[in-house]
Amino acid sequence: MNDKIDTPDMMIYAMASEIENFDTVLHGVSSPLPILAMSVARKTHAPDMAYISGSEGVDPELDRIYPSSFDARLNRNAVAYFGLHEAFDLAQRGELKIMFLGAAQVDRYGNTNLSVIGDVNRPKVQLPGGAASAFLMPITPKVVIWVTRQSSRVFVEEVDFVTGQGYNHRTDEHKKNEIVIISNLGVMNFKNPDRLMQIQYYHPGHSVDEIKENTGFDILVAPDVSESPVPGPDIIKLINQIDPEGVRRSEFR
Amino acid sequence: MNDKIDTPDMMIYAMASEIENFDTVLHGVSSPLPILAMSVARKTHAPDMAYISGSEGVDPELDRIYPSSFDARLNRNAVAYFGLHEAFDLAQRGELKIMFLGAAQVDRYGNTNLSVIGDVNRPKVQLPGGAASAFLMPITPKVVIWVTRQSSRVFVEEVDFVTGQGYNHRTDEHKKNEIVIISNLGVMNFKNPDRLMQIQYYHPGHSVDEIKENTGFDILVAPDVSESPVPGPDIIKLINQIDPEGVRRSEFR
Amino acid sequence: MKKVLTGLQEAAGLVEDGALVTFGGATFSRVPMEFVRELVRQGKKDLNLIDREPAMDFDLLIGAGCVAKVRAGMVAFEVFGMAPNFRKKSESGELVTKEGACQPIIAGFRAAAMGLPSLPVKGMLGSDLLTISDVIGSQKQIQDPFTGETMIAVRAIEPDVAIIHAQKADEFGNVRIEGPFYEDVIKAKAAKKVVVTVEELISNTEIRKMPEATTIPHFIVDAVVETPKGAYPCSCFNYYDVDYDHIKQYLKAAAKDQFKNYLDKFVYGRESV
Amino acid sequence: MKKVLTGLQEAAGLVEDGALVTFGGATFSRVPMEFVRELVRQGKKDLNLIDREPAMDFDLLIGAGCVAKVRAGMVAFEVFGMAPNFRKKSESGELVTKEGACQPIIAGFRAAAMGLPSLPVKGMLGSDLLTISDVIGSQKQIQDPFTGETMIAVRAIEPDVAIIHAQKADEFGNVRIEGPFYEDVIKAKAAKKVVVTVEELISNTEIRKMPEATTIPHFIVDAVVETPKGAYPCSCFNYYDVDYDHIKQYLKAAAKDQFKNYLDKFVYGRESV
Repeated sequence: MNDKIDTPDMMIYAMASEIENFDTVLHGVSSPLPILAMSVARKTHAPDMAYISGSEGVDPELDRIYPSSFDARLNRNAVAYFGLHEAFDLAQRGELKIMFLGAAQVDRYGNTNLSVIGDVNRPKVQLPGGAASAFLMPITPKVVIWVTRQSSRVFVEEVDFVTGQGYNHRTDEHKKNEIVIISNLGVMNFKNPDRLMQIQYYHPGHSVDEIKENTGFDILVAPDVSESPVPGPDIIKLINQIDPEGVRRSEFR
Repeated sequence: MNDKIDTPDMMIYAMASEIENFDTVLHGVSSPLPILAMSVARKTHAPDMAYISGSEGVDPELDRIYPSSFDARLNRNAVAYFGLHEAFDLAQRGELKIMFLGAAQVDRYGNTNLSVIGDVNRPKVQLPGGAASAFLMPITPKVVIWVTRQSSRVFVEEVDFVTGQGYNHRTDEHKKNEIVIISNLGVMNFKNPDRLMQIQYYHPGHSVDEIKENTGFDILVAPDVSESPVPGPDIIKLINQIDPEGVRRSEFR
Repeated sequence: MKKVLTGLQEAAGLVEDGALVTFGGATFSRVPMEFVRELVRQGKKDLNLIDREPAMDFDLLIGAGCVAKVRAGMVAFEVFGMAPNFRKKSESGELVTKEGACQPIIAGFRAAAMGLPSLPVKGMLGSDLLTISDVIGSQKQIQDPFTGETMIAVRAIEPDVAIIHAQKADEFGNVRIEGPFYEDVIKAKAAKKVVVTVEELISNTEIRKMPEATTIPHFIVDAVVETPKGAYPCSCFNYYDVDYDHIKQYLKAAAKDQFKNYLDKFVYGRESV
Repeated sequence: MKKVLTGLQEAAGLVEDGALVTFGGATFSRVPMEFVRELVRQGKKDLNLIDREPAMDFDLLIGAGCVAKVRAGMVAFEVFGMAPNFRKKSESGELVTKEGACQPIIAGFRAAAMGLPSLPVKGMLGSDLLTISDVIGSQKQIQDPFTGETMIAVRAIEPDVAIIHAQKADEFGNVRIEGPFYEDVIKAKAAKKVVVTVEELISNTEIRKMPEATTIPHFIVDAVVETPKGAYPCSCFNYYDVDYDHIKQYLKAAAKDQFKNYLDKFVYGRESV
């Protein structure tokens, strides 16, 4: 194992690894980790990806990130502007390959909740809302969900409210699309016939058992489960360059 | 009566008179007369109209016209571009007040034909097509149809093909919208309870009888029928300035 | 073209109590904050706010007691966390919150902009958000008439007033937005009335030099108000960046039950805004 | 971004016999005429052409025997009158002509651009054009699910190839259209493949200086071809105006049964084009 890698950086690297070259990728609001992941992918293994910013810039020469993921400075030297409604049209055409989304709760089927804890008409906890989740989750070829604090209160038996649709709430057509969950402990996917959540990677310093303990349901384990690949120093350096002030850590406080 | 006014200029003046101040007006393809009418209206009684060119310029400082009504030079010093699909959206919202359309045949109900003479599947005469007629005729508050050669072959008992919808092919909601027909002989409208074509004006040098003779059905006569108002020399001068080469006469050859 | 230049007070007068209102921009970018503050000063009541991803504009109006209903894809302060007044009043029941998803909200604006009663969208199926939407009648499951595909028809959203903050406009309402547009053009086309606050008034002659830069043409704009720093503390591209410190100050005030002090200082008192 | 710069012959190779094809521009403005001539030179067959208001592009391909079907709102040479080959072959039955109306054609492109199977439009009711459209399955009467209003659903039009002539692009396919866009951006989004011929190649560095000027982003463009005077005898705004004399010459040749001579001279021989 390497020197200790910061959790945000581990997650960013895992998220970047989900992007393939030539993919068209969009990030949304409140998304320092996705922005950094897209930036890393573009500078390393996916130089030809199409990068669509939530702030509407296409393939900007991003030099740093800001607390707002819509900060217009993120569009520096972009090649074009492309509005969110246009990106959503692209998604409806099946041409938006990857989207990154958050979750306050997630269950074994990949359902996410970003709406409410408790009754929707009189919420115990009002969450910020699912933004594009309900629209993009089922129709996007690959959705990457990031969760900064895996626990059995977040990885629950059943979400209080289905904001984004897991496999049990999908039409057959959309069961083919991939969901990947990247947490502070590891990487989970649904690459099994029943489309149930399984552990694919545990981050260095963590383990299958630790992930199981921090999951509120009986999570599966992929036959080829292994330790997560670790970012090299060049990648850590790149992340630090783009985020010198550590905006990426704000979600971990 | 005045000095003899050229027929195109009479028609342009009559068309311009249909525009009120603050109206939002669009012209389409192959439309020298509408362009000149809109230009005259704007320089005289309707200075605040919104002028949307078929070439997409908004309120251009039009200095002259060209054989193509989409010539980009028509957009000189426009305040904005506004695409046809945007103008059509405006029409669907009921905010496009006036449109000018052509017709190869027209009948007593205001139906127009720009499609075919004879059978549609094996046309005796293939006409150019109705362009926006079928879409705009029923939903636009006022449609002005211009016809350069009134005759009983053009003003027919029944059109061979309904391209643009007259009052007998409209829903009640759209029966309220106005159709005005401006020909080389006079001005016809449908301002009577039955929504049937009636003569409102005859151009100087022409008469109610001449119009009747050149109409293939029993055309009504408005109770207040009169000679068409005649453009003053300033207006003729303006038309000549904008169309020094007489593009407006091409439809009359 | 007719002149539509007016003052902030007069323009805010176009917003009636109970009106369905949307604002331009997104989270902290090019939001018409000075107009929002004027709504607070005029003591508007029962506003029905709708937007894709609002932040401080909604929260400020909610905190000031101007809002009865909210429909949005997400209301949050980005990495700074939850929108404090939105959360508090949603949980207390003082505020009716109907969460939408971004696409149906955008599609609803687009339907209105296109003059259509509704517009179909994909996705959405299986989400509990559809159940909420059914309740408010904004979304229905339909089959496409050609393919039979199940789609969600989204009802048109026609705000009573859309307020956009832009960089430049002339006195007739020819508006230039610089940088990202968000849904501002769509909102302007969708709304019954459109108010545009601008950093800078420019002449019509200037506008005519670059028609391609005009984002919203005059005939859909009802009022233009010269409002320098009109987006502050949000950003206005090419003019100023987000004042993240001010936003933290806002959150701190709300967290410490000093929101009234914030209003006194920055809204009623107009200090440094 | 990947490089998509290629030659005219290779790009025209993307158009297969029988393909559904649309061209950018309108009547005599910014139409990709050099690409059209290349299609003739390559002897394409049975093309299925669709556009709102085409003129010489359609007529030339029809006259050269490349076209099986046409769907358009209007095919004409503006004040010069009818499109001669279109008229002749429609009347002789050699050409299947299905007249549409501008709005359903635009709406069909928009539906495809939006990834929707269909899109509703207003108007149309009572027109015999609906009968023709029913036959080809492109339009159906529906009731809006919320208001019950009768609407016409227009089936999406997804061209196999859309060819756009633009002023500028970089080698990756970031395209700048100057002046009116017509439906070019919509068509590019709607089509399966997009070819852009340009007056001038510019560098990616140049493109990045003015992102707001990029009309079509690289990821929806499949081929860029440097084609100076590529719209001639149609106009290309900021580069050259319509050559109305050439258009009259074309019409005269067609009228005098000398169309083959025209093709030999201006298409196969490439004289002065």
